[in-house]
Amino acid sequence: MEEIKANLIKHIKNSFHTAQEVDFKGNRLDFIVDKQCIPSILTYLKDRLGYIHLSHITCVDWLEDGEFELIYIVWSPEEKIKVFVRTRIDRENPVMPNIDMIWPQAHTYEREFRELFGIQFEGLVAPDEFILEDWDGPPPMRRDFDTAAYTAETFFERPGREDAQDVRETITKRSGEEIPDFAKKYSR
Amino acid sequence: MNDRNSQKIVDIIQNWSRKHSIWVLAYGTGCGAIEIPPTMTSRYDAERLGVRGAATPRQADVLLITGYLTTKTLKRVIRVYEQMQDPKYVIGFGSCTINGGMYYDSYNTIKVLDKYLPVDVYINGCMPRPESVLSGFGKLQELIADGKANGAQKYKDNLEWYRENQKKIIPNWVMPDYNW
Amino acid sequence: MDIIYLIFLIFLAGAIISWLAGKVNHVLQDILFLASVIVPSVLFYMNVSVGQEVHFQAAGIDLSWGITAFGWIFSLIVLGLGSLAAIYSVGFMKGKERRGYFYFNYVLSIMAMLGILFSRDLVSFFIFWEIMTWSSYLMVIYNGQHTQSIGIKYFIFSAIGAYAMLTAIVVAHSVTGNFMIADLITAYPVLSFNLQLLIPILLLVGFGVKAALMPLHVWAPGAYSNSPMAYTSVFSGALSKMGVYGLTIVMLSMISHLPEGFWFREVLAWMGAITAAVGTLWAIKQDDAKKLLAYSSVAQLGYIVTGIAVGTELSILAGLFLAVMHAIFKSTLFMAVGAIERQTGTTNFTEVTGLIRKMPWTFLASLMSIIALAGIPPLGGFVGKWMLYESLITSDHFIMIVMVFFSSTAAFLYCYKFLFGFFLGQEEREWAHVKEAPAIMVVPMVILAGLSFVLGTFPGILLKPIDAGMQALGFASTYQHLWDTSIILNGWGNQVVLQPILYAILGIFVIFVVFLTLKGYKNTRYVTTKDISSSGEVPKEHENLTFSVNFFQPFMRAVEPAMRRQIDRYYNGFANGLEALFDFTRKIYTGNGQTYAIYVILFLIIMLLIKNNIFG
Amino acid sequence: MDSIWYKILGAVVSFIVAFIVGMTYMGLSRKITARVQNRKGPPFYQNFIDAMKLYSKSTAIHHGVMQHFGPAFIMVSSVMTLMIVPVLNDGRWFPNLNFQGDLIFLLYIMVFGPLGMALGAGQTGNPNSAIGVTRGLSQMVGFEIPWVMALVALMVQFRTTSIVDLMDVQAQSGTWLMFTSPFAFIAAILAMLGMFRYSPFDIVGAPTELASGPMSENGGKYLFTMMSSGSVFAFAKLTLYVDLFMGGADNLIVLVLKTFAIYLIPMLYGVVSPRYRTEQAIRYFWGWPTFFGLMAILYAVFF
Repeated sequence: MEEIKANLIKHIKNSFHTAQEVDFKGNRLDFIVDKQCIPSILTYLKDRLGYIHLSHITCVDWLEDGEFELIYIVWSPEEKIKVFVRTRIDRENPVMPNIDMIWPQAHTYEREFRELFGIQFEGLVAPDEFILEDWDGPPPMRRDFDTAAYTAETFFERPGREDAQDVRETITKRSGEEIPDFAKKYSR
Repeated sequence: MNDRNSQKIVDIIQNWSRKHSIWVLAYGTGCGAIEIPPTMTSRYDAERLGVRGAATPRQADVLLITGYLTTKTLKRVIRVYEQMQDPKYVIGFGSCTINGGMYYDSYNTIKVLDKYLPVDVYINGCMPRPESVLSGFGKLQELIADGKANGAQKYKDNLEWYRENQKKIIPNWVMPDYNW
Repeated sequence: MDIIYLIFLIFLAGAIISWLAGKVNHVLQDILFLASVIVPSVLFYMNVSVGQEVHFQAAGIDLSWGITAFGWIFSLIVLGLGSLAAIYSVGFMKGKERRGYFYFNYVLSIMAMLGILFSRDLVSFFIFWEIMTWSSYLMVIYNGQHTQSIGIKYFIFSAIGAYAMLTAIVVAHSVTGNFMIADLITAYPVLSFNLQLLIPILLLVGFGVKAALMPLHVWAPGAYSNSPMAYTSVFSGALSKMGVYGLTIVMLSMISHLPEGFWFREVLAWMGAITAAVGTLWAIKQDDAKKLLAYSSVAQLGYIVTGIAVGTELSILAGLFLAVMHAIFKSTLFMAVGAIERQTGTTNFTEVTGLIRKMPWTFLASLMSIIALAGIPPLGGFVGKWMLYESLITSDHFIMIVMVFFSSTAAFLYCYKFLFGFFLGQEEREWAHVKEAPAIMVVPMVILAGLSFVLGTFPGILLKPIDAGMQALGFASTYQHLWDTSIILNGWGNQVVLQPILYAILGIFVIFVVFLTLKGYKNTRYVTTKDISSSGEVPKEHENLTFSVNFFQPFMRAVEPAMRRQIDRYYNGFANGLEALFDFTRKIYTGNGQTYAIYVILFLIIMLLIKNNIFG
Repeated sequence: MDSIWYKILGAVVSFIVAFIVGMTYMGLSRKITARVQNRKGPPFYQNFIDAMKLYSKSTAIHHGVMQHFGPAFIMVSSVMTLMIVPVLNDGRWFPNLNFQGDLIFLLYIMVFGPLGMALGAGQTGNPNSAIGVTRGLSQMVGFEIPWVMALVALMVQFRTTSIVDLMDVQAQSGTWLMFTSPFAFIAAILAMLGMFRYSPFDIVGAPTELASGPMSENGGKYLFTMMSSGSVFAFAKLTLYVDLFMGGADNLIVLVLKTFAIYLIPMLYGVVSPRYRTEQAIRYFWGWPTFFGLMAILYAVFF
């Protein structure tokens, strides 16, 4: 396992000088790269190193850093290693290279990110609407999207729910019971 | 026998037949749909009460909304409801339809069903067990027999109010005319 | 001058004048065309009586024209249908090219068909037969270049039939010494057995081609579907019946003299039954209405042939009744397809849908004809089908009746496909502009549809002339023995009384329609076909929800093994073989005179050798 | 007794009897199905309640004239079948149209209904309806073959095409036709499985797959008419079977018992069967049932 990982790191490093590896226990190995490298490194992984399976693409909103992090998870059935290719992009102007020519299934993920995070993919050919129908608010999966406020504004609320945001507190308030200490840390 | 009395008798007979013959269009939106098969099959056997599945809204009497409704689904549910023929009833099933349940702060799930559709009976629980589903049907039968299950009439009378609420959720309104 | 000459003269002159008149005025041309079909028809029915004959000589051959009672039945088809289809043609051809060509061939075909019925001698019979073939061939290639191969196919089969018939005529002349049909029939029973077999077979090949009998049917779908629809209604309705006409005469006046229980009838009846089944299966598969109706015509002619070949009184009655009924409903359907083609520009089920509200009269006519075609009471097709089944049962053809019944049940599938494909289903925006066809096209259709309704309850109207015709061919009268004005009976004395049945059907129908209409009458309103229960989804205007591709896929899967063999392929294989043979022949005929000289010398030497061997 | 009013009275009484018996049978079939599945099941009169409810339900929409006429067409078919089939032996019931039609007429009037249903379903424009119709018609071609073979065998054996004559034959000989021509009986019963459209031949109106197929746009009065027509038709068909194979019946009680015995066959077969695809159903009918039909014809010809 370690041999394979070291070999992999060597290969990647040779081709992509800017890539930084982060090793994890087990069969996971991360590379942090620039966003321009993404298509080439994924193609390299797929065509040369046998990482033929795109397991997943995920997006993390680093609101405090003003960045999105996109993580591409690929898998090699021979080497049994999961490679996480990570990149960070600007949150204000999120534009990413499109990779659906490498793995067609990436198309679905990209449409989803475009709709839920507002990330634009260069050259992605797809209809505007994907999951949300008639959506005119900000992308809802961004952390600065205030779900509670949006919900309160858009949907009706049944009376009696306002004080029930924290069930334990409500119960204590109503029946006069104390919350046990061990349970307090789970409370909001 | 004057006209009003005969009308009353006809009403009683009709309500009795409606009570004992409930054809359900189960709109399996959420996890609640999994409670329908046990309710219908051998263990609980809803058919002995006259409750039976219907295939299309044209034949159905009851629209059973089993769980949360996203804004996208709401549009379809409204259309299905409007395609049903009078008399028709709505059963809200599970706490999601009552107050949003665990999806109370989701950005695309409605929380109070009776603002959009006239609900005759709510069945509480997350999820309600088949027993409570049956008791919900029992309650609906009582209401029908008493002539109090008049959700459809309410909807017809307050159509503008319902429409306003619905259009707030569905900005792009392309539904055909209301038909029953 | 005899009125018979006058009729044919009007036809001929009308054909030429209505062709030429197109250069002067189109309206004049239409009127002349109509006159040249309708005036002789009127003259015929007013002045020509059954049995009237004229004799004359041409090129030293005695010729004789006159109508028999049997031919008179078919004159109903030819002239009645011909006139109605002519009225329809005027509407159909409006604004189309080459109207003169169409009119000329149309009138010529009608004349030729009437001539066939009039011919009492084989020479004029053959001449009129050829005129009919030629004029219909010219109609098949009306649509231009791409129909050439279809036209050639039709022509080759017609030519095969014509040569067979010509051979038969020559043989007959060598036997009787003249060309009279009556003489041939009287001479037939005393002929040698080989000749007794040869003459009918040769004639049947000729008639079988026109009647689209099973191995000879391959020309029919292409030819029917490529002629202009106004003509196809005559082509399938009347022209194919000429084959039936000849067939019936051959069957009744020649084959019936063969020894009892001879295989000839059985084979022909089975060929008819197989034609019906195969034609039906192929019709179900078609996506084009013209093709569907063409195969359906093949199938229906199969029933007719079966009925005539079985040869009992009831079966011949059934065959002839079905022949007239087929002329009525099939021509109505072809006219309806023509109307749809004219209004929408296509006849493909996968393209056109939901015309019922746009073309209600066409739909009504189609519905009536389809019900008649399917043989459902109370319309006319039922009477024919009933008599056919009863005749098959009473004459002990048990397996054949199952076969015939199978094809008649399977016919429901294509019947429904026709109605659903064009008229029912989703109303697409693409066809929103379609209007009903002009009255001049609709009226003939509705008249014909009404006719099939009347004949369904009072078949006696039609059975009377058929009975007279059968008496002319040597049968006893079947009146009150097999039929009455509105009663049909079988040989065992079982009956269907049509009049109370019609009243019962109409009564029940009206009661329930009234019930359905009155219940909640005020609150009921019409909604478009987009407003359907489609799982809550709202179909968009441009979304096509029609189900018309692979319409009967499950059925086709079930009958797939039977469909795998296509007789066309055998013919193609045969044609390829012929081509190879001709290639070889061309190598022999080099075109060089010296080689020919060698061939001639070789031939002479061989002949001499053979002669010496035989006589030496 | 020959007056028009007497005829109308006969038609109405027959219709009411057929309606009641047919509806009860359908209710009983639901009850029995439920008992087989270890359920309590609805009461046997459940179908009457359903029919009453459907009748009282409003029908505010229609898709055009053919949808409106469709149920009436089906009614024509089932009521005409009822009119032609003699209900009791020896003219103890209204003759209706017994002597005016025969078996072949019956065969054709019986397919009138499916065609009417098909036209009605076609106009609604619902693709599910059209798919259901194509399946139904295809299946019909399947089961008509053994059915026709069985009837042809009977007609050939006794040299008559009239139902009344066939009943007389049984009355005279004292034996039921199901014993004198057993193969025809088997073929006819196997064809009946398809005719009643219970499982395994119920793909036509599969509720979840096709949204009840041809009926999918019909509710209220249309569904009520179809339902009553179905029960009348069921009664007429069962009576026909009893007339042809079980010697008819002398009074209504015997008739009800005999018809119910016949009715149990497709119903119980349906309860324990899964569902065939259309082409499987067609091949099924063209397999053993057709073989038995062929045997029946051979039997009728040679014995």
